Amino acid sequence: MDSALIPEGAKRCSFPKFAIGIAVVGAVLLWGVFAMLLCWIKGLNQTNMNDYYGFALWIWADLAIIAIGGGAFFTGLLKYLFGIDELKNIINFAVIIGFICYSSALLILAIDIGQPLRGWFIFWHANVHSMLTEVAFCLSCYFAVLTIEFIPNILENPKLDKVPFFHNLSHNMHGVMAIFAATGAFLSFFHQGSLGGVAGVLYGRPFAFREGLLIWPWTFFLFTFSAAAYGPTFTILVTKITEAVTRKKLVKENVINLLAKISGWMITIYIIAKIIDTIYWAVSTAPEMGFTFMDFYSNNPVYGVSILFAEIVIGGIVPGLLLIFKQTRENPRLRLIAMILAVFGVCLNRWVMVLQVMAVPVMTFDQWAMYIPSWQEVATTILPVAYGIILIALCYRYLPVFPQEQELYAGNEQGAES
Amino acid sequence: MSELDEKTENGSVEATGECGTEEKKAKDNSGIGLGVIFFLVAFGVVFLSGWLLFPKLLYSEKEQPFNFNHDLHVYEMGSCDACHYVREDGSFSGLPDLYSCTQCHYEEPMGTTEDEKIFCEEYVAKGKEVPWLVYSKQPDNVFFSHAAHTEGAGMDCKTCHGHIGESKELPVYEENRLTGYSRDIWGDNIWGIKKNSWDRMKMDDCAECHEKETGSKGSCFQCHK
Amino acid sequence: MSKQNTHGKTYKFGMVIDLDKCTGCGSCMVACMSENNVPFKEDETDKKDSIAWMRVYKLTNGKSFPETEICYLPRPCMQCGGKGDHGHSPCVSVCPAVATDYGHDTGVVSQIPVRCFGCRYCMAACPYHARYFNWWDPKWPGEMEKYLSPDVSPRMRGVVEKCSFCYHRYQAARDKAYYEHREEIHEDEYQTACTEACPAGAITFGDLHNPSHKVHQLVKPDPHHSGRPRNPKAFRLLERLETNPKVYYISEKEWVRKAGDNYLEGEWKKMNKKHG
Amino acid sequence: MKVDRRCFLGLGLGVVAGAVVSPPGAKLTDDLAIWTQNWPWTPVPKDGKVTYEKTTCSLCKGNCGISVRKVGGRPVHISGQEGHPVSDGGACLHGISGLQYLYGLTRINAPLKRNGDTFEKISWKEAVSHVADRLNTMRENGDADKLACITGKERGSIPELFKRFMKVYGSPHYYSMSDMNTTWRTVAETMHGVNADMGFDFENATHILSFGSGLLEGWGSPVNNFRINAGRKDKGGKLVQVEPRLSNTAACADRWVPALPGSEADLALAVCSVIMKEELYDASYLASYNTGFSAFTRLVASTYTPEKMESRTGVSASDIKSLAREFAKADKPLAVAGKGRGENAGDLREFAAVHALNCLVGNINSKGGVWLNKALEYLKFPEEKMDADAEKGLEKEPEPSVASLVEKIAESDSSQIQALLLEEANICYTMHDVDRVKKALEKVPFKVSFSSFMDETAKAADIILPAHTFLERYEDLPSDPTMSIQVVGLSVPVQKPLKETLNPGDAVIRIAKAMKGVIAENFPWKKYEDCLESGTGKLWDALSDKGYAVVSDKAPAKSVNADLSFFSVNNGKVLEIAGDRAEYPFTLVPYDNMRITSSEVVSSPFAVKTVSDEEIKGKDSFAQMNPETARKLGVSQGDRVKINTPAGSATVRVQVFEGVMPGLIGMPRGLGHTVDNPYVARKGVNTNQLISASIDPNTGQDAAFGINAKISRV
Repeated sequence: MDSALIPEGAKRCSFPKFAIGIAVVGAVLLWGVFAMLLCWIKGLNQTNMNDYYGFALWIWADLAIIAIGGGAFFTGLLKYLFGIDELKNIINFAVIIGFICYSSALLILAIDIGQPLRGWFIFWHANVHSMLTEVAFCLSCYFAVLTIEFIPNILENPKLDKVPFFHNLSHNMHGVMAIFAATGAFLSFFHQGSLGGVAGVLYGRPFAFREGLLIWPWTFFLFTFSAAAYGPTFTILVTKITEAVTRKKLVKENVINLLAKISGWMITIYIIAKIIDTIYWAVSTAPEMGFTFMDFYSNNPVYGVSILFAEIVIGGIVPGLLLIFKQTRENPRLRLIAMILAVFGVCLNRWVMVLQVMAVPVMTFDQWAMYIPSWQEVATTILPVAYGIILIALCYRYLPVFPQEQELYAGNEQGAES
Repeated sequence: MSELDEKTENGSVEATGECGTEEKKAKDNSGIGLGVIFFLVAFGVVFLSGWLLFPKLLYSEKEQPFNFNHDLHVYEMGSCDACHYVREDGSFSGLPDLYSCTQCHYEEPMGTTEDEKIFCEEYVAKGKEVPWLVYSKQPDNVFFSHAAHTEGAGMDCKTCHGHIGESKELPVYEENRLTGYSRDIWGDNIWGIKKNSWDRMKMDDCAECHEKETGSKGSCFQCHK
Repeated sequence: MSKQNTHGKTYKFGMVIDLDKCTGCGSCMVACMSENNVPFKEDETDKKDSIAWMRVYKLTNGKSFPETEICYLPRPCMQCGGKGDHGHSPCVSVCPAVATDYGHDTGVVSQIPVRCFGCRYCMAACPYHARYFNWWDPKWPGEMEKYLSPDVSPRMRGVVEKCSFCYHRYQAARDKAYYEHREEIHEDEYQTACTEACPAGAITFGDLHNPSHKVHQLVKPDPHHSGRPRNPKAFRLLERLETNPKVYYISEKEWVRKAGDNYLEGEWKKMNKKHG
Repeated sequence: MKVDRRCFLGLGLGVVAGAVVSPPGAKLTDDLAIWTQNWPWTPVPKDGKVTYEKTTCSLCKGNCGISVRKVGGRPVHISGQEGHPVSDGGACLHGISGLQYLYGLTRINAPLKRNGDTFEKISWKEAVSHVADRLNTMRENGDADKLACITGKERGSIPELFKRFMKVYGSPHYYSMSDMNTTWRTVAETMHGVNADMGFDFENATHILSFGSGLLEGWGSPVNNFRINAGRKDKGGKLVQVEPRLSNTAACADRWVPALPGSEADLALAVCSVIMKEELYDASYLASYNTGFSAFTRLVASTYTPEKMESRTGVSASDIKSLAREFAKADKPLAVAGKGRGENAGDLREFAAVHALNCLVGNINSKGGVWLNKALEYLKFPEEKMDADAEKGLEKEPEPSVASLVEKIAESDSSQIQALLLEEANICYTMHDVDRVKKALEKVPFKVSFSSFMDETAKAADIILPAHTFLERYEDLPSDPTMSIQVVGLSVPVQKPLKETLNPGDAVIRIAKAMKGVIAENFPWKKYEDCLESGTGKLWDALSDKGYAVVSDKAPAKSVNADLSFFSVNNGKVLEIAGDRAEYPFTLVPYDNMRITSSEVVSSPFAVKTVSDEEIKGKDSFAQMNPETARKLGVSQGDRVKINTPAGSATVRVQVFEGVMPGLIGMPRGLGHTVDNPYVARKGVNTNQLISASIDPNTGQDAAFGINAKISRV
């Protein structure tokens, strides 16, 4: 019944089937929306945050999705600026994922602040010294860029494409996309970095504080680099999931492997930098403030050295190496594992840089503070996931997201999902 | 599928582009003109309504309980600070309360004006404070020290309050429907353009003067609580 | 942080708390709540969401019976001068909307609730937990709204608040000085509510720049080291983070002074030798 | 002409362009900013002229001078009053939160009459005549002596008026709540043969030996003691605290000596024995003024040697000796008893033993010592006119204490007491074994409460005649007897009554005037103020002008005899606390915390807010125990345990605290109120429901300091 909207030649499941799928996810979405409204109407007392945990699950979610959304800018950078043309076959999807991640990040921020109606003061009364201001500006600008990058893809919807105006518009935009990609890359560099800066500049919090270059603490560069390194792994992971769900090959292996290879090297380089940073912090920065390395990893039920091990080794070194070596990289199963570990690794890093910072006692007579999110926090954090799934489903169904789909599909006839 | 490929192959795209413009050219002659007209009309309507209609919508006119003749009172009492004075502890008395007024006005009017009659009957007799609408009322978080300006800097009331002291009639009180504050804070000019120092009472106006006189805007706590 | 009102007299207000005199009676906390319109809830036993601009911590020396010792440590906002004492306090530098700033004329760190939109970054930045968030809309049951003071603007839900060194009392003192055409305010004209309330007289407040003020005489701040105390019995909380607080503590008990900051194994002894 | 896309494009662009160059954008953004900053539900306190009014705080017996800041006539803040002889600028957290009492949630708005389980509002006229009629009938039936009256305070014109009323009515049953001063007065009688208040000149003492006195927990006149303690630190005076638990006083002391609870008397006597043996006593003083010295010497030498007392007190012989030497050799030594805040009567033997130390070092009536101040007698009322009924009723014997009165009521089947007047005495909360007290009260058919707040006792009353709060009323307030100087403070209204309340003084005058016979004649005053002014006589000028009057600030004449025969006569019968050790292996000792009131006054929301989360958590209160005790019981921090005592049982959480003696359980007093105020009540356990009265055989007073208890996990 919606066949007119489906790209020509693309096989899609029946509309009812699609609708049911959407409805199921939609239910979850609504649950999230309900929680969101609670937080807006009744206030943040709906959460389990407190004066020790001013930053909690939401800020982590923000940092995490922006990190894994980094695939968009990095892939764009590679394609348009370094002219790695194979990536055109995945760039659309990377952009969509980026769009989802960034729109979600903004939404979560809007829920997280105590006076949402004053949120725009961050622009109106901006304090240029604050990392958060930098984040807000770059975030919203980059979101605009992503939207622009997304539009042409939308316009390629057969129905819209019929309209010559849109047809031309999208085509012309394709032409100038390189400029946007460049801008996007530039903005991303700063907001990814400033997100790192958010924790790094807290010189009252020895666990988070890092020295650095000029006004930028090392975490600034680490965050940017990690986003570039880990972002694509998430893009690939989602692609793989989509392929699994639709039971179709959507992107050629060579493209995936290429991106995976680049990621692999990036991750490895990043993790080396991260290790150096950690060692320097542990032997110089923290002791100067009177803290031993173990002070941050003992006397509490959750945060032990295992966390650090998990982040650096399991979430960094392992996926890095798996993706560097051809044979492991090109083994689908191992590659998948690498992707999952990588995403886990970067998310854990963000968690530590937000939650553990809050947990560590600084005054000698203070205690470790532990925190468990309330269901409202969890629901509002799942909300973007549901929203993302729905948007991907819609895009996949109605937009020519994967240029190689037809070609790959030509061979094997199969029933397509959602 | 063919279509999909076309997209990315420049040649064919050019082609489509061409023919697209071809078709359009036909309509253009009429289209352009009409477009321009629509543009002008829309622009005109929005622009004018912004200037003329908007203020009417934004502000509601409120009546003062009764008219107050500043000119007369200044003449009788000698100066502003006869009624609006800085107390010995440095705080500002603000509007005189009923008690201060009754130092002169008893239940029997002194003069013959209708307004004084209202005052004596409705307020003095009933011992009710007059619910004046204050033109210079600022939000609660604003701390303003009259002592600092009149005593410390020796400024004249006029600098901020203008010529209210010479008025025989109270100006109409225009209340901002959104904020609930008087129009005098933003100033009569809807763009907020001011000719005199007393035309506006926004933070920027304070800052401007402080910048000029003290070399800095000052810290938040200087004017906020 | 920008250059600010430095015309006329500038001060550096600070507080000295004698922990040996403090009995932990809590008068300072209540005086502060009453002075600054701090609200209260039915259940205030979760100290992680209980607003107390002035909070009294209980320290123990960790020894077992009967060698146990306890000490109470009142903790207002430290009004940090930040690294190098230039006003880049941990919280001020991070606030994205300039809802908190450093008063270079007084050394007091402001907090303007109506400018704050509740991102809580400042709270994450403060190692002293001196900043509190209004998780609930404050409500004053019965007729209690009638005792609210006009000197301090009541806060709304969703904003951060903290100790202001009773800045409104400074304003009042200044107004009086203006009225009497004085340039300077006297030591006793500006005292915080907690200082005034302490029945043990454990809290002293004044201008750290002014050698004639008690606070200066008590701690002898070292101008070359951002006001580090030269009195060996005096210390500041977390001195080593270079937050440069304006609140000093005094105690004869070594274990108490040691509890003021973090030290690596054996570091304390070394440092103390230095202090002589 | 065809309207096509371009037209819409034009339209759109036109709108945008028009909007950009017209004011609303900028203006609305600014207004929006203001709008989002001023929510209508955020209160905006009214500004006005600032004024300060002096008065005296009567929330506790300390009676500090306070200053109330008002804005436009509206009280907004309370602080200490500079130069006041009692508190000199200081104030405690309860006084400072006074406005939360003025606007208290449980305030009673008007006179109330019980109607089944609820109260109905009545007019003052009705209320007064109702009470008067009832009392008239009783009196006509010859039951004058079946009226009892309990006042919270003991001194001042308001209690005096009640006392006077009872006398002319013809009932011996006038009582005020006893506290450590009741016991101190008995000590003064027994050991010095004088009727005096015992004041302690801590200010000038150089060595204070305190047997569990919570000098920093609210003992005596709290703020006065805080100030003195701070001064002591400056002057280098010593404080030695004997207490089984590391209280705030012990923490601030120079030496903390944990002694077994209840062994204070023995420890004091052991210290005496050392002083005797080593002849460290003030020979010159004892030579001229003493009785029973030699007998006392023999007794302590034989029975109370440090070695013998080691196990009894838990203090080593060497420590006892050093205690004695430090004390006796000090320039101005001073020993003091009265556990915690001293809100309960003490064990006479303990007090006497401790005071024996003062006698031995001869600091009686000397600088830095104990002052036997002549009981304040500044109030002068006209001689009572008595009639036959009154004389007859007064022939009956009163009970020695409220505790024994309650005991008597509880025991008797046919009610001995038919009507009870309760003036600001919340006995259904403050007395030991409250459940028993409540039951006893049920037996009294007619109860009148004069409380300002709907407290536990008012709830049980039949008529409530609500009183002004301390900020709304006149009252003369004599300083606490434990102070060396004697001051009378004046409480003046800083706020005109918010509710339909009366000064209790006025209430009793009105009732009296509505009574038959001589009673009315005995209350000639039109209103309480007149009575106060005439009654205080020559003090009035000072009171009305300064707000206080210093009655005496000099030590009385030194020449007073010290009689030590008390111990040798009957060896001071020993006080036992309830509970057989075999069944109840632990000792529960409630402790006082300055931040929580435990008198008839319920803590304010502010005060409760300051209480540590190791004392109240949610609705639970905590029981402090040593880690060793916890290990024995197999419990750890935060666990819930059940405490059983002969009096009752309660569930609390465990607070593991190194500073408490093994085997001892500490619980904070003042919690577990059941009044209708969610901010302060139904939090934790009222220790009085776990403690049963232990009547001191020497005085008939309830001197229970604790009780034996058993603990089981939940």
